[in-house]
Formats: sequence, C-alpha cells, structure tokens
Amino acid sequence: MAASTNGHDYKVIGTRPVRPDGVDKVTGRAKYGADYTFPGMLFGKVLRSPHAHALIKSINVEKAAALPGVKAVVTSADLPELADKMEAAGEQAINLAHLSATILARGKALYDGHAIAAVAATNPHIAEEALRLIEVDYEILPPVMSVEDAMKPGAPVLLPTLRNKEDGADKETNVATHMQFKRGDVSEGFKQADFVIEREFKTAMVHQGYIEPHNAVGIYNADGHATIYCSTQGPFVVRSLCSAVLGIPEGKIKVVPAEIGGGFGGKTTVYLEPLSVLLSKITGHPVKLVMTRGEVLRATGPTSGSTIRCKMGATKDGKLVAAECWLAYEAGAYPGSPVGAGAMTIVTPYNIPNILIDAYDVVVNRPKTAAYRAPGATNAAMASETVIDELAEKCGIDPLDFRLINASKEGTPQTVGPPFKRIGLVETLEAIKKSAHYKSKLTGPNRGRGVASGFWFNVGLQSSATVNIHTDGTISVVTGSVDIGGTRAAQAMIAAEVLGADVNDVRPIVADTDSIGHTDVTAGSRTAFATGWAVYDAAHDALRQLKERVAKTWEKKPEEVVFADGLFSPASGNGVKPMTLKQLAPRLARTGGPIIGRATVNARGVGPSFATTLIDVEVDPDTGKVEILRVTVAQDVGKAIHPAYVEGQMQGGTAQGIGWALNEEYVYDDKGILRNTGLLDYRMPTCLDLPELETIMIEVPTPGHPLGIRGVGEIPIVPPPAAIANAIYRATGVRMLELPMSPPRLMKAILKKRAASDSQAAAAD
Amino acid sequence: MVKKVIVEAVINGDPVELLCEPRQSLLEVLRDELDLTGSKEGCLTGDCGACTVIIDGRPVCSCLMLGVEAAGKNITTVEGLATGATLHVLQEKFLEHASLQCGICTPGFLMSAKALLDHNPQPTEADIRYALAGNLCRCTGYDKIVKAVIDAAKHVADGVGTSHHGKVPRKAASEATRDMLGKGEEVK
Amino acid sequence: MSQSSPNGSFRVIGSRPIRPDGVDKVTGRALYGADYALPGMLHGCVLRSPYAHARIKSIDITKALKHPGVKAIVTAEDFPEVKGVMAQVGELTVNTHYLSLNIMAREKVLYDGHAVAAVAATSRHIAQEALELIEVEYEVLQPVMTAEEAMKPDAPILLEELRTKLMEHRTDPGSLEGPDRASNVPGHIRFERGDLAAGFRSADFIVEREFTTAAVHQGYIEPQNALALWSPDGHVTIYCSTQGSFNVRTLTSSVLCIPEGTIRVVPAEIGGGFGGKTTVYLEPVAALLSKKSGRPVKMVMTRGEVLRATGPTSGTKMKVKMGATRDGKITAAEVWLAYEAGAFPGSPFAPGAMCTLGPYVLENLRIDSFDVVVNRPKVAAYRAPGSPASAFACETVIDELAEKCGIDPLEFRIRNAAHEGTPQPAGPPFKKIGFVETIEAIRDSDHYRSKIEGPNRGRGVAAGFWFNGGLQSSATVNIHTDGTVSVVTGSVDIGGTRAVQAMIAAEVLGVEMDDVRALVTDTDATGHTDVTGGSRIALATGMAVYEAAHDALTQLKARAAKLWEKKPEEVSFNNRTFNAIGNGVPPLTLKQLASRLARTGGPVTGRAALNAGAIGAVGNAFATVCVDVEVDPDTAKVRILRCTIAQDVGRALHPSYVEGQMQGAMAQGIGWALNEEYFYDQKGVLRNSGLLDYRMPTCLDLPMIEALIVEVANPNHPLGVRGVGEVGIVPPMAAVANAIYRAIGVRMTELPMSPPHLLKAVLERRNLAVTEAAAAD
Amino acid sequence: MATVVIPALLRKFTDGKDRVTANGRNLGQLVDDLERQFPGLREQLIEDGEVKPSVAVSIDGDMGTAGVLEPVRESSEVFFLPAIGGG
Repeated sequence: MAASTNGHDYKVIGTRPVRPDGVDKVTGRAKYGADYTFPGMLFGKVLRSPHAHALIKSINVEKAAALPGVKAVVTSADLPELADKMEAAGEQAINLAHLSATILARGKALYDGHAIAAVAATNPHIAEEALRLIEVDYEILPPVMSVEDAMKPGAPVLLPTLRNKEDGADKETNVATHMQFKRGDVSEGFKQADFVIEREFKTAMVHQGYIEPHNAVGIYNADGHATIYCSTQGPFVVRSLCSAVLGIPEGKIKVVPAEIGGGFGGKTTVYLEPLSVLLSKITGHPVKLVMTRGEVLRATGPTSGSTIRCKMGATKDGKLVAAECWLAYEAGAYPGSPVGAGAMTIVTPYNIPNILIDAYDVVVNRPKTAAYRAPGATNAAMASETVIDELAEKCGIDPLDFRLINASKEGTPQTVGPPFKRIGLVETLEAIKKSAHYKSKLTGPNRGRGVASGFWFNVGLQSSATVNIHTDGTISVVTGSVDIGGTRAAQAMIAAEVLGADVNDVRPIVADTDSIGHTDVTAGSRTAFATGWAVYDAAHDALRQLKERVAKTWEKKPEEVVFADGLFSPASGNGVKPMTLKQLAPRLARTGGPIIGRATVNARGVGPSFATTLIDVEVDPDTGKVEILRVTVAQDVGKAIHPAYVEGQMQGGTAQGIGWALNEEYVYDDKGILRNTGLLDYRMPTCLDLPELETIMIEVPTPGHPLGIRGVGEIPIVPPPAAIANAIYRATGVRMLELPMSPPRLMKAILKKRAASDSQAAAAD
Repeated sequence: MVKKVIVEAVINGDPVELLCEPRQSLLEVLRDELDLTGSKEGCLTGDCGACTVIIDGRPVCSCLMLGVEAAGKNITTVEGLATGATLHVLQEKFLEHASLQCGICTPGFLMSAKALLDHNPQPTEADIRYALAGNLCRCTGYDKIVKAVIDAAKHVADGVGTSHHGKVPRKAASEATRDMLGKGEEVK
Repeated sequence: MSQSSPNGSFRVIGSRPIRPDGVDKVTGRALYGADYALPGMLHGCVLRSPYAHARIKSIDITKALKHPGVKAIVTAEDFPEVKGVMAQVGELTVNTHYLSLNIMAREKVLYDGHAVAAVAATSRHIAQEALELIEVEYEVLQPVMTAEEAMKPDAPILLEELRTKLMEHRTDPGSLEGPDRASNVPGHIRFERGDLAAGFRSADFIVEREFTTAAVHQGYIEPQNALALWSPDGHVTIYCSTQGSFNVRTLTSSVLCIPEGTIRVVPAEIGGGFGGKTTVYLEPVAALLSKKSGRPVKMVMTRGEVLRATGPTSGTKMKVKMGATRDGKITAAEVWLAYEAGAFPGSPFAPGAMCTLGPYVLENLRIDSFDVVVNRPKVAAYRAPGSPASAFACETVIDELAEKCGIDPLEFRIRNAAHEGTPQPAGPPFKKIGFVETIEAIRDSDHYRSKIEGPNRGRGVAAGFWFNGGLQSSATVNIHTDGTVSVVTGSVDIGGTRAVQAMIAAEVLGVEMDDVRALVTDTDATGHTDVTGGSRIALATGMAVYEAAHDALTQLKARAAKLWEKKPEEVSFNNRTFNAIGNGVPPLTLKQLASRLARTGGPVTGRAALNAGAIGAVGNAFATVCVDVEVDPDTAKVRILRCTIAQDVGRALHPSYVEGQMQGAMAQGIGWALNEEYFYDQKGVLRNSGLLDYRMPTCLDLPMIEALIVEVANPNHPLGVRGVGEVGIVPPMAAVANAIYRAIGVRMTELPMSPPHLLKAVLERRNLAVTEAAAAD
Repeated sequence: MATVVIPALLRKFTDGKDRVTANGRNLGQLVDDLERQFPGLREQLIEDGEVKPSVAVSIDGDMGTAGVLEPVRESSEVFFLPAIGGG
C-alpha cells in the first residue's frame, strides 16, 4: 500500500507492469556474465595466498607453464607498477598501486585469499591443476585481524608506506585516516542531560552475498582494442579501472555489461576483469574467469567489521542534548572503509545540538572492503539506535514518540552541516505508529517488539539516455545503467509517461560503453533517480521535436501545438484533427526524418532517504535462537515508479539487515585464515528464516527532481539489526552489544544475566 | 587428459547424446557442452540452489552430480519449463508478482517450486518455504517469491487451493513435501 | 592507383586508416548471421517447388510431423493472408501481398524454387529428411520464361488480378486501371519530349538494333540466413545478415501482421549484398517456426536455394533507334525496354528508362519501358538496378554512331555530354555533375593513350549514370570522459563504412581516428535508419554523423565557455582546440575538456537524425570505362587485357574503400558481360544452380582494375560526398562489346558474350563474308 | 503559377498537354488545383492524402521528402516521376 503524497495523476507511473527483461529471466535465456562463451575461449583460475600476512619471496611458475593445455601464467610482474598515490580513475579517486596489488599481490600477501598468480588453460580443470604446480616461497608475518590490535602501538604494519596526518610523515601506522565531526560543546551538552547512556558495540565483517560469483570474459584484439563481458554495477567503472591497472587507454576498452546476479555494492570495482584482458593479450584467445564461492568470500569486498562507542544524553522529557561517538572500521588490507559515511549517518536522523564524532579508517589483514548497501550506516545505526532505545526506556517514553520528539525535519542541520531539504523521517515514524502491526498486541513468553530508524544520503552522479521514436510509434530507451532490480521497467515507464505511450510500446535497452554516453555505477540508489531523470529529459527532448513535426504538418508554429493525454492538438481549436504519437510516427520521414531524444545529467539535489522498521521476535530460551515473527518497514520513497520493485528493494534490504543481525559473520582463526568460506557456514537467511515482509511506502517527493524520485535501494538495510536488538531486549531483558546476535552469543548473554539475577536473589536471601 | 565418456539422457524431452569428462559436473555439462546456460552456478557446493534441475521428478543441485551420472535419466531444466511459446504458470506468476530482482536465483527457484507443485499441488505456505529452503535469494527477502508460488498453486488447483497468506506458523511441512525432499543423497 | 585531388584542409578525410572491424574479420572473430547460435536452437529448412508454374492442389505434412526430431512445420496456411498494401520501406516500395506470397506460396507456385513449406527440427539433417516426407500435389501449368513470350496477347497469365497500369511500376492487385484484362505487364512508363520524326529526319546516320540480356545474380558469397526467437511475451528477436535491419523489421511485421515494435532485428556482419539483401525471405519463416516450436530457429540457405529463390536482377529485351548528324550530334533516340520482374511485379524498369541516355543531351526522345512478370524468381535490387542493361544497349549504339561519323568514341560522348542544367530523360535538370570530367580522365589516362596492337585485339569504351540515394539515417556521437569518441549508427557495414563514419567524427571533433569507435547497433538501440543500399551510407549516414558530431561540438563549446565563465559564442574551435576569444586562457584540446565534463554538467552526447532525400535527389554519379580485350578466334573466349574506370565520387572519404567499390563493380560488370546468366530448360527449371555452372569471374579472369577517382563535389552534401557503390557496374558490358567489335568486327547484341554466343556470331559473320565473296565472283 | 510537367502517359488527362500550370503553396494544394483543371489526374498521383509510394516528385531539380507538404514556389517547375530503388 502506498500513501501517495504527490498530487499528480500519472497514467503509467505507479502501475505494476511486467518487467521487459522478465521472460528472458524466467526462461533461463537471460545472459549473465558466466553464460558468455567465444570460439577458442580459454579458462582462467587464480592462485590465492594461504596466509593472512606474508612476504612473497619468490614465485616459480615453470612447472605450471609446462603443463599441457596451459597457455599463460601471470603474476604482478606482468602488470605495470603504479604510483602509490590517490588518482582520479573515472569518477572515483583511488590509490592505483593498492588497486593493482589487489588484482595481483606485489611483494606482500595481505589476507587469506589474496591473489598471487593467474593461469589460463584450455579447460578449467587443467587451470586448477596448474595452480598446484606454482611454487611460492612465503615468509609468514604475524597477522593483524581487529581494529583494536591494529591501532595498538607497535602493532605489525601492513603497508610500510601508509601515513596519516596526525602521526606525521615518518610514522608507520595502520590508521589510514582520522575524521572528526563537531557541533556545539558536548561536555556542556551532557551537563544538561538527565540521563546519559554510554555503550561499546562490536559488529562483524559481513558479505553482500550476491548469488552470482564474480566473472569476466576478456578478449584482447591484435589492434590493441579490448572487449570485456562481465557482470558489473558499473561498466564505465570497469573501463576506467582496467585502463588504469593495465595501462591501456580507456578508449580502447569496451565493456559489455552482462545481466548481473546481484551486487549490492560489491560489484562496483574490479577483480577478474584486468586478469581476463591480460591473459587474453598473452594468449591471443578470449579468456573467461569465474570465481568459486570460496574465492568470493575470501577475496572480494565484504563490508567492515567495526568497534563503535556511542554516548548520548537526554533530558527527562526526552530531548536529546548531546552525542559523542567513536568509530573504528576495518578497511581490510588497503585503506577505504566506509567509516566516514558511518560517522555522517550515526546521529543524523536526530536534531542534537552538541555532537562530537571521531572516525578511524584502519587496515587489517582481511580482504579490502567494498561498498555494501548504505555502506557504513548499518554498523553505526546498530549503536545509536540501541542507545536511543535505552534512553527512551529511561525517560519512560515510547521509543517511537522519543524518536518523533527528536526527529530531523526540513531545516534540521545534518552532521556535515547543511540543513535538510524536505525529508520524510517523521512520516515513516508516524506510519509505523499507525500500522496494524504496531497496533497489534504481542503476547506470549520470550517475545518482544523492537523498533529502529535509519538514514542514508543516496547519490546522483552522471547518467545519459537516448530515446528513439520508431516509424510505428514504438519507442526505445537506451541507457548505460545496468538493471539489477527492475530499473529497465522504471526507465520504460518514465518514457511512456512523458510520451503518453503504452509501456509495452517502449523497449528499454542497457547499452555497452561504446554505445552510450558516460553513465556512473548502478549504486547509491541512483539509477531510478538520476538515470530516470536523464530518461525523463530525453523523452521531453523527443516530445519537443515531435511537436515541431506536428506543427509542420498543420502548418502552425510549434508553440501552437499542445500535448496532453497522448494527443497532439492545436492550442486554438480550429479544424485540424488531433493525432496520437502512433499516427504521427509514420509521417516522420515526410517531416524531416527520424527523431532521437537525448539527455545527459549530472544529477543534483539528491533526496536522502529514511526508514523505520518494526520487528517482533521470539527467543528460544534454551538455544538462544531468534525467530522473526513479524516485520514491517516504512520508508520514504519519494515517488514509487514501479511499486512492486520498490517493495522489492525494501524487502530485500530488510532481509539482508536481518541476516546481518542474526547470523552472518566472517570467522577467522588465530592465524587469520577464514574458516567459513561456504554458504553452509556463512549463513544467509533462507525463506524458512523469514516471515512475510510488510512494507509501507511513503511518498515525500524529492524537491527538484521532475518526478520527485528518491533512491530506495539502500536505506532498508540500516534499521533491522538495532530493531532486533531492541526486540530481543524486550523479550529477554538482555541488551546485545555485538553482531551477529547468533545463538551462541545470545545464549552466553542470557546465561550471564540469569547468573547475575540468581546471585542477586541469593544475596537478597 | 581424461578420456571422455558418451552419455545418453533425455533433456527437456529430447533424447540427447553427449561426450563428457568423468570429472565434469552435470551443471558443467549442461552449460558448457549443451549450451543450456539457464542453470546457474552460485556455489558449486549445493548450498545456493541456483543450479537446481529436476531429475526423474526430484529437484537436484546439478553441481553436486556428475555428468556421467545423468546417463539414462530424464532431466528438466528451466529451458524446458515453458511449453512452446506458453509460459509455465510459475513463470507467469514470478513475473506478475515481480518475484525477481537480479534474476540469477530464479531458474533454481522455479525448478524447486515446480518439483513441489508436481508432488503437492496444494501446498501450504509452510510447505512452500520448506521446499524452497534449499534455494538462496539475496535480493527479495523471499516475500514475492513465496507469494508467486502460492498464487501459482491456486491456479494449478483450479482456484480451489487456499492461500495461507501472512502469518501461519512456519513449523512442520506436510507429508507430501517431506516425501519429495525426504530421501536420497543427491536429492535436496 | 588514385588521382585523388589533394584533400584540401581535411586532416583525416582522404587518409586510409585501418577499418575498425578489420581485425575481427581477419581473425575470424566477426560474427556473420550463420555464426549465431542460441541454446536449444532448432534448424529450419524450406521445401521448394520443382515446377516453374503449377497449382498447389494439396499439401500433406502428417508423415513429416511424425518424423522424430521434427518440432514444427509451416505452410502458407500458417501465414496471415496479407492484402495488397504498398508499404514504403525506405527506398523500396513493396507490395506486401506479393511479398507474403513470395515468402510462402499460396495456391500457386510461380517459379522453380518457390517456397512451399518449412520444417524446424533438432538438426539440419533431420529437417531435410522431413522435407522428403511432405507430400505436395501439383497441377503443372505452362511456364512463361521471357518478357517477349509474356507480353504476347495469348500468353499464359501468372497473376489473374494483374492489370497494366499507367505510371505505376508496382501494381495493386484488383486495380481496374489500364486495359481491363488480365496481363503479365503490370507497369509501363514513357518519357517523351521534342519531335522524334523531325529528329530522325535531321540525322545523317541512323542505327537501329535489338538487344537481349540474361538475368544475373548478385552472387554475394554469404547465403541468406536468419535466426529467430519468438519469446512468450510476444517479442521477436531476429539475427540475420541484411542490408537493412529496419527493413527486416518492417517487412517481417507486415508479413506476419504483428506490430513492428515487437520485433528487434540484430544485424549480423554481412557477407555481401549488392542490393540482394534489402528484402526478406527466411526471417518471417524462422520467426513463425520459432513461435510454433517455442525454440530459437536458425535457417541458412544453400547456394542452390540462393540462386533458385532469391532475387537476381532482370533479364531484358530492348530496342534502340538513334540518329546523329555527321558532326556527331545526336538528333533523336527511340528506346523500347522490357524488364523481367520475375514472378511478381517490381523490376527496375523505371530506373532503367530514366538512366539510359542520362549522360547525354537529347532534344528529341521517346523511351517506353515495361515491367513484365515471368516464371522466374522475383527480382531484387542489384547495383544500380536497371541501368546496366539499358546502358549496354544505348552505349553500343552510340559506339556505332561514333564509328559512322568517324569520330573518336570519347570525343563523340563529350560532344553530347550532359552538364549542370541538362534535362534528364525523365525531365528534371541535372545539378552539378562530373560526367565530362570522367571522360576526360579516361582520355588522358596512360591506358587510353597507350597503343593496342596484335590480332584479335580491340579497345572499347562506354559510360554510365546512376542517381544514388539519400533517405533516412540516425547517428549518435558519445564523448567519453577520456576524450575518446564513439559513433553509433544503424547502417550495416558492408564495405568499410564504419571506418568512414569514424573518420568523419574524427575530422569534425579534431581527434585521432584511433580515438573513435564506430558501432552498428540493432533496431532497438538506434533511431530509424534505412537500408545500406543506393550508395547512401557514406553520403546520408555520413551526413548524420557529421551533424551529430557538430551537435556534440556545440555542447562542448558551451562547456568550455562554462569553465572559462564566458558566453558560448565567445568560444571558438579551430586547429583542434577550443579557444576563448580575446584574453589569454590556454586553449583546451577535446581530451582536456572531456576530463572536465562531469563538473560542467555531465556527459556529452551529440545526435542527428535526418532524411537526406529520395533516390535521385543527391549527388548523381557518372563513370566512364575503357577495356582492352583479346578474342580467341577458334573458341571465341574473350580475355580482358586491361581495364580502367574513371568515376566522379564527389569526395573520396577513404580512397581505398572508394577504389574498392569501383573495382568491385567493374568486376561484376565484366562477369555480367562475359559469363553470367540464368540458364532455364524448356520446363522452366534452373539448370545452373551452382557456382560451377553459374560462372562468376575469378582472379584468373581479370587483370588489375585501374581506378581513377574524379572528385566533383556534391553541392548537396556538407563534405561534397557522392555515392560510389553502384555506377561502376553500368558501363563495362557495352565497353566489352565495343572492344570485341574493334577486335573481330562483330557487334554483339546479346549478353552474356560467352564463347558459345560469341562463336555463333563469329561464324555467322564468316559465312556472310563467304557468300558475299561468292556473289562477288 | 507553377509549371507542371505531365508524364507522357498521363497526358490523356491533359488533352495531350505536356506542360500545364497550377496554383498552390505546397504540392498538395498544387495537385488539388490540377484535379480541378484535369479531373482524374489526382488519383494517379495521390493515395490516402499522401503522394503514392510509387511516385517521386522533383521540384526545381530537388527530389522532395515532404510529400504533399513539399513547398512550391510561383516559378517552380514540377516533375512527377516513378520512385525508384538502388542496390
């Protein structure tokens, strides 16, 4: 159910047509990255470090290269050495030396699974055999697995060249960055507080868990042009990163985005793509690489585990007066955790006069983290939203009311300074308050209900779109935004809306990097927002030209033609008969040829998104297993173009949040070896673990966007862990400060509490 | 080099004769030898279910079975689910309910769901969640997938089946479902 | 060897870069239609009529359907009955009723090879076995094989509804116009001006001759193919080798009566077309088989099918009477042309009439031209359709007149040559043209100035004219963040046009050729684009690319202005940099500017879509050729000793590919002149349905072909481009005939001038000489 | 008054005249005027309001693409020709 707050009565937008790529995907015809094959194609495999931290003293590939069927073996020696400094690669600033060393380790292996060498052979089994024949001489070093260890003075250093501003130019360190955000005076603030809560939280490293492993087919042509087929969220990113790592000009690389089997942020960088091109260049054959699940977990980018200290103060009447937070995020082997985003979101949903936030980006011997749905915000919200729940309890105020008292609104300054434009946090809180779920009674032992809210920025960035009007009045929409969650449908609907066409007459195409103007990643919840904007503008560009053509046929001026309800009609009603696009299209040839609408945007005025999630749980007192009884998420979606796919984003994000809360974690042993490298042990929710996921869409349009769209993809993952922690507290009286809240951890906490209360009881006797 | 073996099987209704290496999994054979890339690889360890096919009536992870083991078997892959240009009701419902986002897990879910409905045309929500527990989806939270199967079941049972929308206790699954999933190593 | 005029201020245009698709094509990676495969794909084959003319009494497919592995069979029953609509498909006007009948015969088969049924099975072999099992009962009718027979009053009628119609050259069934009786002559046009009788009266010499030319095939090496997938959501995807992906889309939709928008055509690389791949044969059949079977279906023709059932070009019967004064002025011309259309109306009889004599000033003329249906495959376009046959006739007669006047044949042509303003046979005046320049180029060539000696050797010249096309094209030009550029068009690349599009963009934007990628995309991904035909790609699509690049340039200037906080008009683009007028901000190259696009408003995409004008609108083309031959007096085998072609190309964008077009056309013309012909037996069955018997020139049959590029800029094009693909095929036949005459004194009036035909003529002439000698005694 | 050159075989509609004059700002209006003067001519050239696909029009030496909307000037010379195709 959508509580629409925009007045427009759209014809197409807001309906639920079947997605254009649907049939291909239910008949198995859709081509994902691993489905591409080419004549003479070779298969590549990657040799990975069995050590978390080691010097690579030598690599001997002779035996492997000699194995029949092996066509090429490469190591970092085959990649150009790149400057150890931040450089612009495409849209992002990135340390190319670090990127290159992630593709193939140079000098040092920094995590279990770090790529050491790659082989191309006539079939995957031979390639695997060859890996065993590569001899690597390691000097094993002590691994550093947690931020605490890494920040200790005298901790083993991962990157000898790493420095940070505070410690100066000659001090080796594992701390890549320290950020601080400050407003008002926290010590003053805490003085005004009647209640102050301070807690320390730990959250485990978790993986996006997309079902499709990374893949790439590289074809290097003798004329110096390379083509890459791969599943990626950003074909143009793959293009610029491969260009940087391989030293091939961007213009000579064409990236064809395959259908993509999930990304959630994890497919916004490159791992196999440069290798596929490198191996193809050496062998002269197309080379395909596909990761195993173990490789995905060991060597792609999960999101940061973290340690967060959160101290907040409130007055009796529930007014938050001060917040002091300390966040340290695991970046993995190279700098670049989302701790900045964590710091900028942790208290942003609330209007707090005094804040002091310190954030640390820390390298550890784990895989370099990558983006994951609202990167950094979920860890942070687990901390702040739990503390707020506790404060509400102390003040004796309903947790929803407590949040309403402090909720950020239009004009409230964000952590980073600038005030919010129109936002919908309050609406999400009220929607939950009004929901059947919240009104329902929760009865029975060991059951509890928890609530939490979350904030995410969303991003805009660059998109291009072209809209072709065909001679039969059908329309094709071409964009460069990979379709992960049904965005093709949204693009088609927007064009249909603008041009008054039936959505089935619109064919949305996702084009390769040569066929469309620069388009940034499908990420940051930007595709419907920014690419949708480009499509909207391109459709209007086409419409303008169509009006000119109508004017021509009527021998009128363009401004004398009006378009409404799919009809072109004369402004001043004289004899001419109004016509539809379908009637006009066949006459295009006679009035000046075909029509192409085009638009490019670098979208501004991004609308941030908020969600509030309500969860009922039942805790098994004997095992500590948590069952999710009921879930409702209310989210400000700006404008739901295709409600079904918006709900899909809300439900998917919530499910991931629940997995993060209850089961998912990277388990490393004391040597820094990952112990759960399969989906049996890295346990993601199955449909047996989840109930129906109820969604409430709230539409507070983004000011400035022609359709009021907000990003919807990321925010729903943020609230669930805290909501569940709060529910568990209501069910068991135990405050969980650690993720995941898996049976062993929860049981331990429950037993501890029992012991405590027993001893109190004993003492009381 | 390993010697290749001739394997005869019926795949999607057609008798097929193919050469495969003893070490190739059925999934590899389907994808690399027969170009049937509809079945997807998600883990190669039987955990994600994206490669599920139906063998002699039972859902099987084709990554856990060798190609040579397919000899003499009757195999249905997602490519064989539609009849001619007509979609299977499950395919229709998955589209109607927007049950797929990235779509990579969809073939596996469809085949597990088909196996379920073939054995138990009127499953409860519990049956469905039980039968699909071997298939991982990371995009949808399963909500729309389960709803699509419930809706499809209604149509299979000519609308007599009643949907158990919402909050039924997700405990035991019915006998029929257990029976299908019950025994046999290669069977989930 | 090229005499390309210095390419003025151009930097890239006129150079000879490697084509962008080159490596793929030399490494075998390029995907042609037959190279595509889809999972679960079936293979389709077509059952074809063994009779030239017969009524289909029944078709029984039950046995074939039972054959294991057979998944679907279609006959005319499965196709919707399409009523006669004249669909405008780019340059083609197509009667969709006849198109449908040509794709799958209904009630009647009209030529040997006419499609009767099609089978889809799990393998090509199984499909072929199934064809054997289809039982068709025919009532055999008398075939009509030549225009002459077909025009006789009592000739058997092919299409009952046909009537002779004025002006029209493609007829609606059931039309009541023209004489109210069934006819095999659906079209007749006449061009007439001045006073013919007076013209002949004022002539000192009059030559009158009859000519016949054989039907010939384009002979592309890649047979027709189509891979179709009919998805359950009603969307159809077709992969095929075609000259016009949008044509395939429109024609398939009209034959199957489904909306165009539901069809997506992905043009594969194409292995030659020459006009023959501007229509559809297999595409709708494959689509229907896919619908029935629910699986992708691939169909690929055999060579025999290509020759029997795809469109060759017309055989003709022609009469020419021409008069000239002693001083070499043509005073009158009367021309009568009949073109075989094949089984359905639509021969190039109109362009044949409009092109013949086009190169000359004529005050008094009458040209009648007829479209005639016969029991042969429906003709399709072939390089300068219609012009070569009629040029063979008129250019031979002109050669004879020149001889009678005792004037050098080139000089004779110069005296009568058309210039800017000269009315064409059809009436409209020429714009700026370069005809005389091509004659002069030949006259001044080493070849023409060289002596030709030895017995049985002779030299002949001839000229030719073709309109060229414009039509609709779309293009988008993307400026990437690193300053590289991609050019996207819908024009299939047969002869290196990708290179040309890239060059035009590189020229306009001042970047390196190497930084431009040219792509050909499918019908969903680009705006409407007409066929690669009518020599229009470099011209019209090139124009679109030129404008799209300028569209991008305008936006780029605005971005530069933004960076410099100036007005766009204060930014200029010259010598490959953006410059601010006035004060000293350092100029920016496109590469430098591109890196700033994100900050100045996002990416830049230029686009253009245009209609460059109907066929004949733009950049008429002329060519003059010179050929030396030696005739073996015993076998009458003709050897080409040397040949040179001079052609007005307007502006040679990529001289190598322009020469390639001239040389390729010339070679086809020589094959047409000496060997190629459709050979039917009296039952109307094609007897030479293989490339051994349908003999195309090999490199052994040809010398080097010298190409003289003449550049007289086309006033209607921003770069002066003229179409170059077609006109080269027009003059060779007459030139060879004229050379044979000079060699052995025999005037050939029949094509091909193959050893048997020529020897017959030689012997006749000897007998004649002998009897004359006898009489003289 | 624009000059219209009548195709040989249509001159039966213009009592043999090969050149006639007609009024109209565009081709459509011109043909309407022709029809007024020479009934029957129109349907030879126009079909559902548009120039027949099989007919091409040359105005002052330019082949138009705008059909009935093709502008005609007082001094224009108009030819009706068969539409043709290339290879």
